[in-house]
Amino acid sequence: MKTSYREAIRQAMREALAADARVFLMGEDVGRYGGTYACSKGLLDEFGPERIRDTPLSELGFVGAGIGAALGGMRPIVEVMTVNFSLLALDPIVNTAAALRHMSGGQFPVPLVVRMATGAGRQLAAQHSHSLENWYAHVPGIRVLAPATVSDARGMLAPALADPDPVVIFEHAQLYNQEGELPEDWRCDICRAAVRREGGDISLITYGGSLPKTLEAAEWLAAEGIAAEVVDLRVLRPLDTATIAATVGRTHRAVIVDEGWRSGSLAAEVMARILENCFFDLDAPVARVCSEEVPIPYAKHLEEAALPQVPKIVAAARGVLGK
Amino acid sequence: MKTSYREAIRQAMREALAADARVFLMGEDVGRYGGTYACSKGLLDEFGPERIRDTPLSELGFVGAGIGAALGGMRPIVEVMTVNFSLLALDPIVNTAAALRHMSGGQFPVPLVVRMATGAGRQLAAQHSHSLENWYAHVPGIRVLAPATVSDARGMLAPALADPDPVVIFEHAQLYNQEGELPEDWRCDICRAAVRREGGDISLITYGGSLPKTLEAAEWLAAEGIAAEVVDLRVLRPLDTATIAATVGRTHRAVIVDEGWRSGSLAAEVMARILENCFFDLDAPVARVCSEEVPIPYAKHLEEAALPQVPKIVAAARGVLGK
Amino acid sequence: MIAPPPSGPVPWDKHFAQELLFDMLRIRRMEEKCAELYGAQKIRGFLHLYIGEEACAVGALHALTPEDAIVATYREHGHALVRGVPMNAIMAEMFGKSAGCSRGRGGSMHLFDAAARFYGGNAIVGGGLPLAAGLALADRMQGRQRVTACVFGEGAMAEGAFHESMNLAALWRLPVLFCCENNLYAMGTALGRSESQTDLCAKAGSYGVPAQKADGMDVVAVHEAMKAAAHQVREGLGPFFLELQTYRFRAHSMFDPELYRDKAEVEQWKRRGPIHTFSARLKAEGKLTEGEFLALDARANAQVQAAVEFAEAAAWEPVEDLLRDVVAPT
Amino acid sequence: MIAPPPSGPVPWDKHFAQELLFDMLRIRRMEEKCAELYGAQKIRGFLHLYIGEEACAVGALHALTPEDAIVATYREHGHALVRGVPMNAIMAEMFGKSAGCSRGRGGSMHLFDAAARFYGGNAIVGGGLPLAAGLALADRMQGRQRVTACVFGEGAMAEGAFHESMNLAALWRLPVLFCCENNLYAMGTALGRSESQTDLCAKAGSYGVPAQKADGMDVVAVHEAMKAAAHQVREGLGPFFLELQTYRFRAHSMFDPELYRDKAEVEQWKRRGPIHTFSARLKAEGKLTEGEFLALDARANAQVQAAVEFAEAAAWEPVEDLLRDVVAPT
Ligand SMILES: Cc1ncc(C[n+]2csc(CCOP(=O)(O)OP(=O)(O)O)c2C)c(N)n1
Ligand SMILES: Cc1ncc(C[n+]2csc(CCOP(=O)(O)OP(=O)(O)O)c2C)c(N)n1
Ligand SMILES: [Mg+2]
Ligand SMILES: [Mg+2]
Repeated sequence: MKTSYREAIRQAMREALAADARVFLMGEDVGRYGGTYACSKGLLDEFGPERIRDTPLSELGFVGAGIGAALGGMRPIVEVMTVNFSLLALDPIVNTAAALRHMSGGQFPVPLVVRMATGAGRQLAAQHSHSLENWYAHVPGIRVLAPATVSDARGMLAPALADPDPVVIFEHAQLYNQEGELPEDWRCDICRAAVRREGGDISLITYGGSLPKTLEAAEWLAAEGIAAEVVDLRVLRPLDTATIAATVGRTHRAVIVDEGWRSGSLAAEVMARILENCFFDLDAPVARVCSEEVPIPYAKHLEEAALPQVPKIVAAARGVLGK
Repeated sequence: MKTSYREAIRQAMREALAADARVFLMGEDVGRYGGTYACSKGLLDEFGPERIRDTPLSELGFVGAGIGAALGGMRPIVEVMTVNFSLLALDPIVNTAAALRHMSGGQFPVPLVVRMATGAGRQLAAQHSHSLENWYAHVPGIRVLAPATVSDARGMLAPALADPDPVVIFEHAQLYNQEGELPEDWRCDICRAAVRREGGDISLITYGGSLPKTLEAAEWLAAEGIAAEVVDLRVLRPLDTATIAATVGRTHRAVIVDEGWRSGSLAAEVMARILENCFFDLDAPVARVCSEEVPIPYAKHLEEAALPQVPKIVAAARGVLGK
Repeated sequence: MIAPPPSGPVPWDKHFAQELLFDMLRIRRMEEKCAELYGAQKIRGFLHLYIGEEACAVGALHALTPEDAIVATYREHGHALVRGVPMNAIMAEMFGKSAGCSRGRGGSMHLFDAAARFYGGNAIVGGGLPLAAGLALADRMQGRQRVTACVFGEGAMAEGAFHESMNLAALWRLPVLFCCENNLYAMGTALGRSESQTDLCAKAGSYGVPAQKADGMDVVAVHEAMKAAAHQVREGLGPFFLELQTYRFRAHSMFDPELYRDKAEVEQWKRRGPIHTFSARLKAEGKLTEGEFLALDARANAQVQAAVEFAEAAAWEPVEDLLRDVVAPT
Repeated sequence: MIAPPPSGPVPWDKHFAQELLFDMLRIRRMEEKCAELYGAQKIRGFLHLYIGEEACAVGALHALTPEDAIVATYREHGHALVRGVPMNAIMAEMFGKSAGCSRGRGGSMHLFDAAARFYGGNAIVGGGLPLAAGLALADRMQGRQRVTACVFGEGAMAEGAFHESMNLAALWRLPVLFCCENNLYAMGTALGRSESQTDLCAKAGSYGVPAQKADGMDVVAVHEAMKAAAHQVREGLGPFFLELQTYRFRAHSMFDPELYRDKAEVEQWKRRGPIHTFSARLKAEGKLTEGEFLALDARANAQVQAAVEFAEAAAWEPVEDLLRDVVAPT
């Protein structure tokens, strides 16, 4: 069945709300407005204002309240409009949600799900276009997910809610309108990366909003006779090193594609793991295609130049292949 | 002259305050209390409460006010007690200070200096022991410094204040009591890493609170006949890739030592740069010694086990050397 | 419960009154054109129209001097314009051209102008508040008798940034004029669903900050209130909180389906529209003829037309300059 | 300006009164020992003593039921103890042993106890406030008539977290009892240098939250105020703000040189000390003899001694278990 990424997320939420009375959705404009990205449209009518809970503009407060509600036996889904605004809520996420189980000697796990949009590409400029996935992936005590397909958008929420620990889900803003085939079995293993395309010449490793671009780059490369394997990391923390090592073990060459700013990116972590685990497998330096180190500009041509794009991925792959 | 790291910081602030009427210090308990780490002790008496400005507990507010004051022609030094509390101020730092020059088309540079303590090792547990240097080093538009020596503690503030863009200075809490020789010329080039010890067998690359441990590890290795070169990154953004490449070019082997949590660490970025720039120079995989992926525990033996330590650095170096 | 349209005498001379009317018209016409250009995909990203709220920016900013500073939000076209940022530069910015007032880096949400002391253009709700406190602190420390006016929506008042900034400004008696444009909604969230205390002036009072409300649909009321407030702030009496009660006639942004409010409510507020009510009052007092109105409107439209042409013709920033202005050139 | 020592009749029977006195003594003796053990390097990290403020925790927490929840700060030894966390487990925690109430992971600042519904132990100033709102929300949504008591210092009130949490709790009428221990200083910062409005109850009022102050040196006043407040919260009337006016006799932490206040001020407040004033009142009413007092004190000391022995003898967590409890075991 063809579905949009947005619709898949909505279905996942509807299912979770219907299945478990402890689940509720909370965030800015998730109710009457229908969600900034319209993910929760219709849910207010279906589940009422207690369970589809509009909050004031208080990111720190309502994320912190989500933690408390989780401790109190609920299973909150907290929507932060975008990762940009989550900067206001990092204290409760890092200092409480991520640390509490350990700090309390195992007594207080925090079964919280935080969803947020991420990424650029819509000309929203420097304060609305961050990709801070690696910040979150740096923090022990949380799981970080990045659905890149309609299937994962549909399948990740249930296991995230079942996880007794905090889970942060990054939805790329460019994906919401994406349509795709929703398979019969959309269940998702939130421990494993996924190989989205097989190929023996080079590994293209990516996640989230960069997956479609990377798949397109693989098409271009195929036209040149280069068989690229495309790996969707999907779980950004804990990283699935085994899948990374396996693909590089097969292809001996890799390009990492990551919309985060280059320095200190998740791509760097993937490269470090490759260096640690696959050094003797490598036939060439690993390359990365990341965002340029600039607060994302508004103008379309500048924004495009700042972000990973298909031609850059193709060029990087060619470079790694010495072509 | 022998000086402590704390005293060096105080001298640097005193000099800056005396030299430029636009400079002032603002933060929690910098005045009457004398600074949590006593860095500003005595300054209130010398410069008065307007320029040594105690703030309420409002990290977001006073960091944001620092940005505004910088825009208004002042040269604020804003002290955030520790990086842990800076989570509350990341929005103004990332969304305003770092982005404003670009976002305004070059009209509004923000000449702000933010100082904060960082790091573990004092049994302060999970909410007071972070090393989030790589978060900051990920953000375009700011410079990130980490003085690891008395000389750099003395010398970094002046060029940081002269920088027309925001500078974040990380002072490792374990270093404040460190005594060292303050050279006649303590001026510091805040663009370059520093080679702290020369050696041809392996490069140990580190920064901040891990420098003393790394230097000690180099001593241990020397006793085993291994000549380690120790590089103090010192400038965490922009990273001095040339110095990293040069040392690895000489030694062909490297260990990165970084108190940040392993995944997504600054160490990963250094490894990525080595992989990009020195792949054909490398004789062995690069290793890293980072913090274990755990909210830092209180108990001394657990905390020690969580952090980089001399024996781990030595073991990693041996591993890279195949010994 | 919506008040009757603003009425009563206008205590200004014809010249000044028409100047303010003209500014309201300039904003209105510019934004109507922006909406059109958005449809034509000339303007992209988020576009937050100010239509209906023009009396706030016009009344308020005309009460300030060129030395004062303004900190605004993502709904700041009007403020930029009244503050003297050239319409050409604003339009070019929305087109993403390098002649834009932020060199095409900012777009609609990030208009800036150093010469006008116009500090943006903040798209983080509440983000401008601490900034304004800091600008005012700089003035105080440097002995300058200036006002920093900080404009924000009522939705921002739930943010911690509001609390911390009000307290800092009051504690240090900083010359900040907090100017809340209360348009009753924060996106789709009505005031009563975001604040336990909906009397916003009472909230300001809890910091010991003097507060006053004014009819934000009435440019006269806004201007008089702002003049008095600015005077007090400039005299060193500390911060002031001004609530301008207003309403946005359009959706929150171009993506908003407006599920959260009745069309009837919007229509009722439109009867209080700042441009036609003010024009009517001026006409009633003989300070404006229909001919003059049409001429002003034509001039506003001509400016808009010229700005669009300017923006269309302006050059794109070379892609090679992408990394320009991230940090100072070395 | 410091009020005279608490006095007047104690409206409780001898048994209950002595129980509360005993709890104050247990806190006092335990903390005196902690200070000693800190000198001996048995306890490390930050240690924030509650000495002088015992009436707050004791009076307040005795007004709650076992189903209620408590969220506290880094200055929480007293609250943990009164709430029923065994002294042995507290002491072992401060020693960093695995028998500690947080398995040695937390130390002095992070005492936790799920059985006691004691949610810590927060070392981020203001960090507990939104948590408390969330716990209360969970109770409300699950139809449980419980109170969540959130303890914090007056310094926390400047944080955005306070503002956002008060508003949320009031807006949603959550059963949170905000319990501010106003000891006049946040580290070295006196209230008047951190708040433009030093009447803390007035601040609470601006959220529409009913508020009351009580003498935090008087266990009777604290208990009666807290009982009334908890009743109201439990009945579903929404949040309540209680200000307990108190004073810490010791430094902020073991690193504090106390440059910011006069010894004389401290001495004056000591005259209002909660233990000796309450004892004196009980004696005056014949509800306590000197012998009984000494016996209670001896029992408290014996508990402390036993706790220290327990902690000394307890095992260290194996280093191999370092990564335990970061996430659920897989
Ligand atoms: C911190 C933050 N949270 C959320 C948003 C998304 N957002 C943009 S405007 C807006 C509503 C703000 O309402 P208000 O302050 O009343 O201003 P108005 O738009 O009505 O002028 C929201 C929620 C944001 N930009 N920043
Ligand atoms: C967010 C944050 N900022 C700063 C600190 C450092 N700090 C710890 S306690 C304290 C004072 C808090 O004062 P108050 O809230 O009055 O509580 P008290 O210590 O007086 O009980 C400060 C500044 C912190 N722990 N967290
Ligand atoms: Mg509004
Ligand atoms: Mg206090």
